[in-house]
Amino acid sequence: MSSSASSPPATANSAPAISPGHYTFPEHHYLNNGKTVRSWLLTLDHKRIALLYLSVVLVSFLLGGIFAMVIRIELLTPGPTIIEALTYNRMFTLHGVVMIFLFMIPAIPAVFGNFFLPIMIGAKDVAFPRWNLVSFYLYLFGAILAVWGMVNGGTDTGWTFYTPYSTTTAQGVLPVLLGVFVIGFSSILTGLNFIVTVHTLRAPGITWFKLPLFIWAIYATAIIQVLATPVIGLVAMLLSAESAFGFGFFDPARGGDPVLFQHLFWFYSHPAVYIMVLPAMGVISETVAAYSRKNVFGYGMIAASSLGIAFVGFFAWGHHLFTSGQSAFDAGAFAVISMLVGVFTAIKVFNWVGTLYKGAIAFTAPFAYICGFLFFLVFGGMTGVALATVSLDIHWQDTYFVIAHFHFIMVGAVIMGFLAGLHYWFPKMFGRTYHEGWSLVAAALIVLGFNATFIPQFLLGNAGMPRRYYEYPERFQALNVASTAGASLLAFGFIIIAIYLGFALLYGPVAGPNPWGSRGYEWMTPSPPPTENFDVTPSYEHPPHDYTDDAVDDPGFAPARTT
Amino acid sequence: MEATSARVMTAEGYLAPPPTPHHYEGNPGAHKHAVRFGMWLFLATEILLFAGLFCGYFVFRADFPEAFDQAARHLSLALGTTNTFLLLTSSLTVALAHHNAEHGHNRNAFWLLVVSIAMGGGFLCIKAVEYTEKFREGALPGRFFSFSEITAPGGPMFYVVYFFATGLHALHVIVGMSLLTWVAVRCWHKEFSPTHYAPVENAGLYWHLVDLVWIFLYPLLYLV
Amino acid sequence: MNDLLNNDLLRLMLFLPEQASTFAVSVDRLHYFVITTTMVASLLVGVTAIYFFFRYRRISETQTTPLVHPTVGFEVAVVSIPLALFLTWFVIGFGDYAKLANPPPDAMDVYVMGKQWMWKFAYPDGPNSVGVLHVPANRPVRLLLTSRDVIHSFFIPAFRLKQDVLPNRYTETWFQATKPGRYQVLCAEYCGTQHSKMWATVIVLAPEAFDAWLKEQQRGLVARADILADPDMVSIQGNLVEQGKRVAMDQGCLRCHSINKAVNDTERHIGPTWLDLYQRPTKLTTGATIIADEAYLTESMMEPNVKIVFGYQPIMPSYQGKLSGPDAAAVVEYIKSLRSDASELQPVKGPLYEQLRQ
Amino acid sequence: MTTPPASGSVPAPAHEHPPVSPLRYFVVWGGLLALTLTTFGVSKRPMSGQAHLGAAIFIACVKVFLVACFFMHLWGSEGTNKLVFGVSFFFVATMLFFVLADVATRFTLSNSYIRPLPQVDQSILQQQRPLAPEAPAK
Repeated sequence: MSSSASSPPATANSAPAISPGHYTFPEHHYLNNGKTVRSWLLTLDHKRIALLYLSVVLVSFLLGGIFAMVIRIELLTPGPTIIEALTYNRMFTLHGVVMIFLFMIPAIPAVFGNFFLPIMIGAKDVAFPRWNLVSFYLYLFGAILAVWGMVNGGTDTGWTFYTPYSTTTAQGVLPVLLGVFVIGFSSILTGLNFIVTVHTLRAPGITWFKLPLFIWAIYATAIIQVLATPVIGLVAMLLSAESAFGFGFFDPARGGDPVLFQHLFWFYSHPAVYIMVLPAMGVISETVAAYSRKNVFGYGMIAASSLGIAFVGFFAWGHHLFTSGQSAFDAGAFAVISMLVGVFTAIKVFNWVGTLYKGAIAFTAPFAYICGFLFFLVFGGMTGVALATVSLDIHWQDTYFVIAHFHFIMVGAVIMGFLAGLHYWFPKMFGRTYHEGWSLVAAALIVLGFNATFIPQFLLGNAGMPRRYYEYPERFQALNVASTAGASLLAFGFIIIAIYLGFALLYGPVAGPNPWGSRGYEWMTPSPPPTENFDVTPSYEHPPHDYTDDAVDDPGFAPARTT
Repeated sequence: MEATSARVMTAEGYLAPPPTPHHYEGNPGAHKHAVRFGMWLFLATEILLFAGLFCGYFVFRADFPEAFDQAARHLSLALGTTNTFLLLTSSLTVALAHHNAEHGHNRNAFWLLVVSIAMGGGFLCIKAVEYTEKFREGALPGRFFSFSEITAPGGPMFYVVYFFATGLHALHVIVGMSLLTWVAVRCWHKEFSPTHYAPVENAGLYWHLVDLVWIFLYPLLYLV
Repeated sequence: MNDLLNNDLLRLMLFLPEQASTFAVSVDRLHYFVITTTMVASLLVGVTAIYFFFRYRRISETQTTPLVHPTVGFEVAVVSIPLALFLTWFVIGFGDYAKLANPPPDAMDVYVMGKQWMWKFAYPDGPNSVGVLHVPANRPVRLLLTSRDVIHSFFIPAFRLKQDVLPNRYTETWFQATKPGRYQVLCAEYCGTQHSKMWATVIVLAPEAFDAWLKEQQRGLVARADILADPDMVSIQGNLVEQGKRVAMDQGCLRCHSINKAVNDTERHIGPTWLDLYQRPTKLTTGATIIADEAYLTESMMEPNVKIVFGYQPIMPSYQGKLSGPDAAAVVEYIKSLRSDASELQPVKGPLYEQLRQ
Repeated sequence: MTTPPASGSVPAPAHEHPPVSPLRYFVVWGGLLALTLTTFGVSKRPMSGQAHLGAAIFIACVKVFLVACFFMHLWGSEGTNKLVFGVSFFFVATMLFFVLADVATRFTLSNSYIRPLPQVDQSILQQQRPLAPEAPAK
């Protein structure tokens, strides 16, 4: 009865067969509850705000991807290829800022967090719906201001804005900093909203230990968003004051201390990388349990390690400053604490693999992304811990090894998590399902392309190619060409996803309330859900993802689709 | 908050409290807790915002001890201490206003809030006096520094920290005062009652936080 | 196990450059240990996942699965094994780093100055050079690094060495080269448009060859202004001209006397320019013309109002008592070295920002 | 690792403060003024710079505790508010600790930028390494 996993046609035991026309589209739901543009732009419904975020986030991802492709094409030859030095420096700044501030940080928390947090805890909306809309418009305004600032001002400092270069360079840095400041506010408001919602709006019956793991991850992310973002707000203000009025906070000629800038900058930016990866871990906890029809192995440990990463993540920022003139004592202290964060990630990975044990695993596209996620998180995570080992970091700092490490986490873990979440929740958000075969092809392309792009960059880092290099010595060319080839494969994979998901949005077969037969709390409402999320508030006897005998026929869940 | 006029005046001389928002009905206590908890989270962000400035203060104090001593002596102690007194007293009056609003005495709360706003204004005036005095002396940060009396290296660094910290704090005082005015107007319309006093409480919390920051700024800049 | 760690197979597989310093050898040894454990761990996770996937694949859509909770033993193992592994990495790594952070006392000092898009090197009592650093093999060399404008990073892949270079501040690192040869230096911290062209070369010579090279370099130094001398270079106390320059800056002579060609004749400084002043016939206010020799220069420093150059005001303060004998001599030496034809110095432009002490 | 916040399920509705007499606010206000005068007095007494700094910070912390607990009603409010207030101060303390530890334990010469660039303080170099004899006395 074995069937090869990768063959797309649906057979008995591979992907659950989603037969078209089995369900009818619900007549009133949040999508058609008000058709005017005004009802969309001034909506207070957390689900619509999530879709607004999704559209702007995807546009930012497209922009960031284009900048990445330009960089990769430029690095095909050691000398100048298509653009000259200044444009290249602007490209990697644009790629950095757009990808990090406009896509990675808001992507999973603001889109899936906004959409599913209230549904998963049985609430009608987030705690402060108006602040939720304010948060979106702050994000939109900040994004436009930042991109316009970089394109018009020609910022070429990289997304880290290290002083004294960023304050003494001729290129304009002021609008980008104001843009980042405004986006910081949007991030704070989202985080604040989520924490208060989880504390005060849980439906009766959902205690702290019956919260789905995605909520734990979003809660931990919200804590970081609220407590870390103000520091980047202050740094943006200080940098603006310094570049506009020559205040001399970070300018060594006037007595300032550039290493102080790096301390304050990384005090935000290191927790920020946990803002990016924790929600992806939340998505993976949900999808692993759903696609292997099994309760999550070690629920308490995964929830606690989410909070652990959020808490310890605040003390590990110094491993970005090992070679920047930081004292040896601080280097040692930060290295030890960075090891702790590595342990929390290891706990999560082992518990996810434990979830597969004795499960009923269906191989679908989201599951392919989970496999990719698991491998890349282990490999990316451990190279991260290797980077935190002080003596190795001396060689690797500011080389392509660091770039490969954080792309393994950001593309390998976070974007795979985002895609897994997008495919897993696509039926719930839009009421339709996508084409199974094409999604597997795209998943294969993305996993393959990703490996071909970033494994060579690890080797480039070892060979000693520094980052942000427009021209490089001859000996690095072969690896760079391999990496560019991989990048185009990756880009092609994303294009295929855009095509078949776009197609499924309008013409996809109608998905019932529970196409995957999952026991996550968000599958208790019809899809797409009504504006009030629940026609009748469900009772929550069973913990989330409980697939034991009595739990399977829980009335709250619609039966799984069968052929 | 629906327009106050839409709500009917109750017997006890204040307006009926607004209905609990739709996604909180059946649990007004949770909504009250949510609003207060949300405000405390926002206060946490303000605390961390000023943390970076205190970090800068201590780093530059470690690098330029003599310059900081000389510059601290040039600040006028009298103005600083009166400012501290003003903010502490305004914290008291805001706390009393919140107490009165909680018991529905809207007019008492209104006058107490007016006194607090006046003290905030006084604080800003004193700050303005100090700033003009420094502009005249040339004790300014960065490249505008031309203050002869500070000879130790790093003189301008003290004024970088001084102007940025007190400037950002003054901005927060202005925001705090406008919040208090907005709440005072609603007090005038007798809006608050024992079951609905959250706006006064939140404006009070914000004002107390601004006072907290000054409690740290005053000794570090003026005394030490 | 030891020969596996030291042979070249792993090094070539990982594209690591050759190990040309003592630090490089120990770093690579830890590197192989870390990379092998990472590979093993990710393989283990991958294989178990794939095995579980085939072993527990889904039979029917409504299949139920047992409720499985981890045993305490599993939880303890999952925390302790990674923690033990990472802490061993930390102990080995920080041990090597501690050795890197404390240079041996007998190390030879070299000053490294990073400047927008070039590296300059200076030996405390020897030549300075741009882009090429000569170091002896098998002897510790300590680098004292600083920067003229923005943050750069001094990175030698072959030595596995990197240290950021901060303006107006010194950072310190050291290495002991093992194999003579030429090794590339790259800038690793973004510093502007030519950041990717800011390269230099480290030439490691055998110890005797290096000593001979250094002796030859120092022989010709005092005789001529070293063509690559950079006046704002780090202090070279062996060079009298340099000391004169420093004294002149400190005493504020340069505020009134200019040392480079007046941009146009109309723009006159408060005092006469020092460029080409030595041995130049100068007309005095009394109408007499004298040759500006050492005697005149020293005398006009001590009693400035005795002989005033025609067309200038008698406002120069006397330096009697303020300037010691050797300092005055050093200033004269410095004035003598200011010949527009002789020195190919780049025009002395101050750092991009004003100095700290206004 | 932090355990989940203490508040547990949603608190009872219409959470009312215990009846607080205005007198308490005046007492706290008096305390604050007294502490301001003490910190003013302490700063006048001749002590080492560090002691002055320590005393000022300690007194400021006491004042912050008073304002937070009584004026901001942190004393009787839910556990989550106390947790938020405590955690934010803890993070401020860690940031200060690590940054100041870095500045304090840096490479000795690295804080030399308070001296202008050209003059490297030879005495520091000499401590660590005897210079070649012919270098002229500075």
